[in-house]
Amino acid sequence: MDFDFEKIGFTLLGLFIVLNWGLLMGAAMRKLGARVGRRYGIPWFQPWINLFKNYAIRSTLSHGIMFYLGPVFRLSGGIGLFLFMPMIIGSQLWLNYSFQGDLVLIMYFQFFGMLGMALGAGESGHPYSAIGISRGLSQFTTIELPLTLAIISIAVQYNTLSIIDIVQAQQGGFMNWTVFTNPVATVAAMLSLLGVLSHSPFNLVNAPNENPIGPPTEYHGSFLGVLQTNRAILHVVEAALFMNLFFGGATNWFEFFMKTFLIYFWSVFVGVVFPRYRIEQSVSWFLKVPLVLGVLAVILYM
Amino acid sequence: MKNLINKLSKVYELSDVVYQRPNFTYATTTKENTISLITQLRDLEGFSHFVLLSCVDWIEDNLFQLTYILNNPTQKYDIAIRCMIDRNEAAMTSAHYLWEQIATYQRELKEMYGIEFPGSPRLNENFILEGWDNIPPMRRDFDTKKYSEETFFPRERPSSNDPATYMKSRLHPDEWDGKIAE
Amino acid sequence: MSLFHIESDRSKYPQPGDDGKLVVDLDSHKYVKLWQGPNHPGVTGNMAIELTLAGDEIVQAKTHVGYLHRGFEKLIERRLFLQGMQTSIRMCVAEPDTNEYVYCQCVEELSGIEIPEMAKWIRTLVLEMSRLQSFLRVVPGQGGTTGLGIGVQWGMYMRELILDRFEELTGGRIYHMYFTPGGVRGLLPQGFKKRMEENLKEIDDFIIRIDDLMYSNAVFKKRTVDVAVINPSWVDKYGIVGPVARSAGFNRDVRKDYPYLIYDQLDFEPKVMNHSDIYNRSRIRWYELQQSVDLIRQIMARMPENGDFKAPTPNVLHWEIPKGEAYVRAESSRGEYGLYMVTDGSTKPRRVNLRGPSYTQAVCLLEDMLVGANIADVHSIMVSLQTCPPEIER
Amino acid sequence: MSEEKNIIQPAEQASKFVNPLYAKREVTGPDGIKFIVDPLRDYFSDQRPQIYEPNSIPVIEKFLNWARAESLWVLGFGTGCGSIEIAPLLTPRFDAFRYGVMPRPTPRQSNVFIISGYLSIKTLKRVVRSYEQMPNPKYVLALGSCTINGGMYYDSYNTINRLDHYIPVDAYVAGCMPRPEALLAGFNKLKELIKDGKAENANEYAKNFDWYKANQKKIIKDWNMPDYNW
Repeated sequence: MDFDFEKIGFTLLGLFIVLNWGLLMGAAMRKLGARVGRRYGIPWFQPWINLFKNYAIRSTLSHGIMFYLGPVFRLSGGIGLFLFMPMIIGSQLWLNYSFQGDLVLIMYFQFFGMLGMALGAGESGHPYSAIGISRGLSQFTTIELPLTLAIISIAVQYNTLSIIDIVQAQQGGFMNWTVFTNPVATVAAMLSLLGVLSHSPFNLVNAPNENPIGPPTEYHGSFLGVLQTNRAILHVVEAALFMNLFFGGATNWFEFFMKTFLIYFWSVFVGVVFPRYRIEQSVSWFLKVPLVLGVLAVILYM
Repeated sequence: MKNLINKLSKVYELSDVVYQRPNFTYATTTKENTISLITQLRDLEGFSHFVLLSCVDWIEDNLFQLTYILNNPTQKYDIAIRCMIDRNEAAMTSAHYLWEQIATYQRELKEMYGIEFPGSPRLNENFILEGWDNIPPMRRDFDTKKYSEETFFPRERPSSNDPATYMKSRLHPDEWDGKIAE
Repeated sequence: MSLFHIESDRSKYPQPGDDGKLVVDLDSHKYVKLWQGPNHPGVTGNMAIELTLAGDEIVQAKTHVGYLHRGFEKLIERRLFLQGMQTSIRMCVAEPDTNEYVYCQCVEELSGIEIPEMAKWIRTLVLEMSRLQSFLRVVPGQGGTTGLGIGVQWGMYMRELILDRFEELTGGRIYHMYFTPGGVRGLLPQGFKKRMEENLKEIDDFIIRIDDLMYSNAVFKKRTVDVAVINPSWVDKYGIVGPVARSAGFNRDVRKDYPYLIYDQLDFEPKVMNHSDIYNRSRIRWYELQQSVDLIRQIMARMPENGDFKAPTPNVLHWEIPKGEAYVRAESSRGEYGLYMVTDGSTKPRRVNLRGPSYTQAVCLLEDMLVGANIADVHSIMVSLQTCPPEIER
Repeated sequence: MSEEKNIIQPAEQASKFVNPLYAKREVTGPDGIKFIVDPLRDYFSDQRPQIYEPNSIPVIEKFLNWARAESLWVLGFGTGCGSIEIAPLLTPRFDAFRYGVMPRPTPRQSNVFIISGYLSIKTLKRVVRSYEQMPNPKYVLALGSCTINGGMYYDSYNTINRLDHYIPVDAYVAGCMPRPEALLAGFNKLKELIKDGKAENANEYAKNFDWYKANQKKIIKDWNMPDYNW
């Protein structure tokens, strides 16, 4: 296998763009939420300052080796998702390391960070971490079900497991997008996106009134900085996954920014006006509506 | 409501009856009669709402006054039963089985006045204070200012805050003894 | 849909022993001891609840208070009757005017002062405004406990409007000290009623919006309907008062039952509901929010324009009140709020004891209600009882 | 007055009322050695905090201080009645989010501790514990006159008078109750201090740890911490 240094450079550049876009999008969403509540909101550059501040915290305290590795696993989950996700279709440079069958790998990486976080948060020894992560894992398992079914439906529809092929099959006008050719699967997946991005009503994992901040209760300083970095990357990449699968992908960066913003906006739009479900309510909700839609989507394309 | 008081005073030794308002009466009874009196008021006379259990420290007479205020929500009438207990060996029959909140009141009185209520649940658990090793703070002989000055590093104050002597120094300088007392 | 209905397996939960009490063996590793508070966003004020959990369910709860104890009742024994004002109002920060009223009324009743008509109207106005600002905090706050932060933001904005009017009237935002033994400190400023009416219009709009946002919201209903139900038989057993008792079907309102100030001249009817779950307890406060707005309008329309606002009092530095005792109650937003004052003929009170609704509701009632509840609902239950720790420990 | 005749000396009587749970008792350890346990002694918070020197390169330290100043995460611990003004601070009228102020529920992630008003002894114990858990550049904003000299609770037996004897304070906001505007001004003052590199009170606390600990131990007698079952 020949080593393509140019590609590594572009992948790192893509990672940099995605990280900053994720931070900016996070600030924009918080501003939007604030405007609904009649507030002015944070400055748009606040996430960068928070990140610098967290890396600048002087004292650190460890609870064991897994406590260190938890954020690292979480970050590698996010970067792993990024590495195998084509960003811009039509240019060889921004396809990252996407290959035939990468859809399966991406489904795996979605869970990978969560599991690493579970190990780290479990070792931190704080009861609220343990409660938060057990809620998070049980909710994420049920989120994965409709999402996987929707993806299976798409895979059957396009007869491929490669994201690039799926995106290329949707080119040539917006009526070719999966959202119009396979609306049932899209609805099931968009509902589970609410849970993936964990805004209310499915943000019980870090519900401030119950388990103050959930899994990262004991994480501070640079650990928290790593988690924040990952959060910014992960949110963009998740939005990019949905963009690629359901909304025709992106052929240039402007289209990429617009589509990821709108997809992310969907979960904020729902989250602003809803309180959060209890864990068993959210689990049973995901097992009802999205799961039925997911099964329907698979049956329709069998 | 005078009928009720007259009826009760035949059975229980009621004294010092004060008709404070048309719908509010105070009466004193003996320590032994108190619990049976409030039980009767609750069960037979419709005083179903327990308002307050309070304690007053009459240090001059070496007595604690316990006040049970009961309320009759249907007839809109209140009655306050006072009873005097000895201050040195302060103890009173527990009434925690009558209303749930009495146990809380008794916990507080035990901590703040040192009154024993034998049989009351969780009586010796800390309620408000933590690690208190002095006499109970609400007793009149506990000097809170002295305790605070000895314990809490008071910041130096520029001058007196006592309005009485200050006004006297301004308005009646001839009567004023030249000192601003605290 | 029984397939999707998740029923928890309760067979491993602790069963009551022979004496009806739960036997919890912490060493069996089936239970988790969890402290909620004092440093926790999910408790009201500064208090702590010690929870014992089996899964997500609470099997034992203990309230711990005392974090806000200032020895207020001891301090007031060292203060003159006028100095006692500034001490007494700081007892409960959420609604200080009710404290002012009960303290002044106790002093007036014991010393036999009759306050003028104008002072009664103004006092009623201030008390209703204080109830209104308290409801503006707690009604959206119920949504906030389940994660609906937007309502809280709107509500706090509306509360600021009322605090502006307080500032105009009294000079203070939170602590007003506008009442004084014998009356009030002044008349309404010029144009006060007009500006108040403008604010009330905005609050009218807010009341409709919060109805849409919270009480029609499917998720909010799912979180609150039939959760933490209060049995009507508990009301007398635990001494429950105020909106919580009214939601359980007991028409008990101090303003109607024992009319004080000029409440007997005003036209209002307490709202009563028959099923006390979190939803109805919050809903009844929403009705009382409307009622407060209505009452403020009534008071402003009917109050006299001018008049004597303070009865003459003795020299406050040598004010000796003869021996006596008084218990005065008023209806705060949480329910019956009473002050018991004993005087001994000196210039200082002998004993002052406050009876706040939280004293019973946040200690013995909460401890019993939390058993069997989900940990996610602890904050909702506390807000629905409107627990306020400073009035428990004073 | 007749009271004075009956006053009993507190020292004679106090032992009668001390809670039996606080009495010293002899305990046999798992290895058979007997030792005396004093429930009022501090067995927990004896570990010394470390001193962390600022970055030696001034330009970098200045940049980091700017980042610290513009991102103040406040520990959401309402210790007294001042906490009623924290909610307006974070809502439309005052909106402290504009200045990078954000509430954080856990001490590990917060940098600013707002002591909102009077501190009772029981709360002070939790405050000290939370303060020691916060990571190193940490700042304390003391709210209200109660933290300066006890305020109107100057003679109370259960509230402290001067906060700076127990934990170091960066800025005071006077008033009872301080308005949210005053609190915002306090935040601005704190930002100035941080940007000038003068807010190194976490290191001061580590340097004078013995003095602070002695003061704390003088009033906090029961150091027992709530236990969890794992």
